[in-house]
Amino acid sequence: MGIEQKAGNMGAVTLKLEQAVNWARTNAMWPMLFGLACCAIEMMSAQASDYDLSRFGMELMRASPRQSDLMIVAGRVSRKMAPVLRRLYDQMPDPKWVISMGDCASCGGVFNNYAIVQGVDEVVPVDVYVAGCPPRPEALIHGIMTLHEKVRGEQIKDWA
Amino acid sequence: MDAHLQAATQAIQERFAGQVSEFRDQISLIVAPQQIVEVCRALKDDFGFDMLSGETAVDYWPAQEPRFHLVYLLYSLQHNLRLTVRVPLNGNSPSLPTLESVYPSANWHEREIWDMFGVRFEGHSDLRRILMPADWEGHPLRKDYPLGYEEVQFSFNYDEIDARKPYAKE
Amino acid sequence: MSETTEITLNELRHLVSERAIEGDTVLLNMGPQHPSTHGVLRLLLELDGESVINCIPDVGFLHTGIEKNMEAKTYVKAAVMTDRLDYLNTVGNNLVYCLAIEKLVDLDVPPRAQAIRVILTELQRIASHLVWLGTHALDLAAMSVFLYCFREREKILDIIEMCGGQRMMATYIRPGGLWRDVPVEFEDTVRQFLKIFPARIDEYEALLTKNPIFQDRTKKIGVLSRQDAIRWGITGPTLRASGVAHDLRKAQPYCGYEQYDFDIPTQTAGDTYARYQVRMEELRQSVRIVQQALDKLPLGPVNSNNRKYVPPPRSELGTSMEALIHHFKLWTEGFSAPAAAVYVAVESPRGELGVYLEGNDGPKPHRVYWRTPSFVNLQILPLLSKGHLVADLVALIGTVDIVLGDVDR
Amino acid sequence: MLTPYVPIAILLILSTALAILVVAIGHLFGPRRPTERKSLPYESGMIPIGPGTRRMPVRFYMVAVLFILFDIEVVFFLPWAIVFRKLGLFGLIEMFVFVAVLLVGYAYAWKKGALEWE
Repeated sequence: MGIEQKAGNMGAVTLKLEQAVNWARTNAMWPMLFGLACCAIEMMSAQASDYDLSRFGMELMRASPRQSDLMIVAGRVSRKMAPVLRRLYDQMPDPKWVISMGDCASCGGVFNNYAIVQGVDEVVPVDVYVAGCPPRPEALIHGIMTLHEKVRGEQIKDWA
Repeated sequence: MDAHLQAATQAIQERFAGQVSEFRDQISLIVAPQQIVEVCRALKDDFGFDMLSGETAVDYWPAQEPRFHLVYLLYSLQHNLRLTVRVPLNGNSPSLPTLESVYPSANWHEREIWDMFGVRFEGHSDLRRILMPADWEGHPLRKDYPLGYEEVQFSFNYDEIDARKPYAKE
Repeated sequence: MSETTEITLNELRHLVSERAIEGDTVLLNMGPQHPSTHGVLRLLLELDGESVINCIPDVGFLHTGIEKNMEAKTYVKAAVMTDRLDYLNTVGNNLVYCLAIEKLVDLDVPPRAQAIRVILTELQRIASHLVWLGTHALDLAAMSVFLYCFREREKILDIIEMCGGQRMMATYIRPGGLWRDVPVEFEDTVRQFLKIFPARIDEYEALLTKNPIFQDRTKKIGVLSRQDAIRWGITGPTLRASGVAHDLRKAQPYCGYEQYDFDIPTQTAGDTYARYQVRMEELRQSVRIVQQALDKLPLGPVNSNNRKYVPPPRSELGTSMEALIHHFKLWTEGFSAPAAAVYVAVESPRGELGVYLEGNDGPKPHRVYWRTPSFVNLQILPLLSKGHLVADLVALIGTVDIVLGDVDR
Repeated sequence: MLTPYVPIAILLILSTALAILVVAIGHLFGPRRPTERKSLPYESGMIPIGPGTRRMPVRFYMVAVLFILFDIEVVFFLPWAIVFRKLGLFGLIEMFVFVAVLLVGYAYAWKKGALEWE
């Protein structure tokens, strides 16, 4: 019987450490500047003035993986790009998440041939798949909202 | 057919015994592989075809006789004329002299044709793969190269494909 | 997942100068994931301190095998692939592919469809130049221009979405005409856009043209002489900025471009600033073309009624038997094209975009070769970057205006 | 007699303590999973070619020295600006002489081309 059940939700007083850490992580999740193909243009539209990703704490698209928490794979991943993608994912500091934006990243999309990795989940573990070719900026923001819900649900035992 | 183009094709026919064919008012010259550098140099210097728009190959796979056709798309800026020069090549790994000395932009075109079709270019300054990874086997755009089609996961065959799919561990 | 072997030093011996082998100069990867390479372009740079000795572009990180995929699809199904090639000029790709099919099978296109094609291609050119201007200025640290450009780009995307149903990949142009007629409110939305856009161009010019920092970063950087441009087969604004007034819309007009009068902006300096001026002037010319095309928009059908190649309208399916047969044949097996080859080229925002289409009497194209301008224009980057600083290289990639989907196909 | 300096000392101690505290928490409680691939130097996604440490051209050193020189010059402005009222005209002329001397050095460096990269 946590204190929260007894005393009811008293905001900051009954705040669990998990909630505090997850709140900090979701409200300042910096994506890595990693545009591959057409979805990158829609990601830029999402970042620009009309759809404005900065409202969700994603003001900066960090260029280097060392300073980013979220990797948005925006575009089709070719066989030549797969090892580079894996290396970039490994070089990201630890609480990291992956959004596979667009059909080509999620399942190869319209390109079912020798050159494209059929789904980025063969290269990196993916948290959220965003459908669309290219997905509208609102669809990408919806994907980010879904990821935030997922991160808010994480517990301390996941981080052990 | 434009007068200037008429003169150009006439001259090439006499000097290099090429044939001329026309389809929908587009002229194409068929020339032997070893003469391609002289033909293009003549076309460039004497007849003003100073721009190599593009260069590609076509694979007629079951037919071995001319298995490949090298297609050079020439364009003349002053006369605003287009001319296609085709070169038939036999066998599975043909080779012909490079065109880099005449048109420098042929460098990457030829690297791409080597990468995609396996047509070797003698005298090319830097014949490496340009589009595929460096250690890739096979030449993808050949007709006998499989498309690399992966079976699509529907509900009925989801499980056995899912077992085979190489998911990335953490 | 194979760990591809990285290119070791001795494999590049013939490309890199001797000083790199002894270790005097640094070999640095301005690699696939870099803020200023506009996509996944990798430049292997040989640097002596800040100045670039040698720049070796390495492309192929976005190779999608589109040409191979198109050989496995029928002519109409392959049109879906064309949007993904140069994803900033999707309507232009559809146009050149459909022009090639129409030339191969000798298909006529009604005047109304041609006029709408011109309007949408010019709007797409404006949108592509806006992305170029936004990212080019962003690379030179002018963040606000990026936000303004994308504000206008959203308006054009709304127009394309209104016609084709999709913001970018609408596949709206089909062989023989268009997918369907434009909606009723198309005209005044485009007029609304044309009314506000010239003032916006002046806004960008006010921000950049006389800006001393922008001028320092672009004047006399990456000078391309007229002979080099022709020798390397460069086309588009990069060629026109070096003094050659060559534009396929004037040289070999297609889609009725000869009815509209517009002029080809050229500069002679051939440096980054000249290319900037040419592209800004092209924005104004495109507005002029769209204005004229909209005023003279003819009425009439949007698809040619040659039933061998163009599916009949749904209304006829209920009544006429032939329409049903044509409909069934076209949507199952597709039409077949003669065993011949055709090369058609149009003026894309980056240069001459051509399709070499070869049929084999079957419903699937035998070979579709895409002559893409970015692939050819990228070859002069080593030439332009000789002796410049690394910071200038950032401006050079912006000014050559490449799109990696175009380069790698 | 040192009493006026006590608040400054407290401020110094508190700020350094807070800084050390924040870094320590990050260092102690942060999850650390160093893998061999994560420690690879980041070079836009590729494996670097050649040794990391190379001979640096001397021009970088030249730019650094010039920066430090003129940065310290600005530091001398700060104490002067505080007692500026009391010094009156004499202080103003004194500072102009100081800046003029350094401007001569700046002009010399510019003339010799130390600021050019080539």
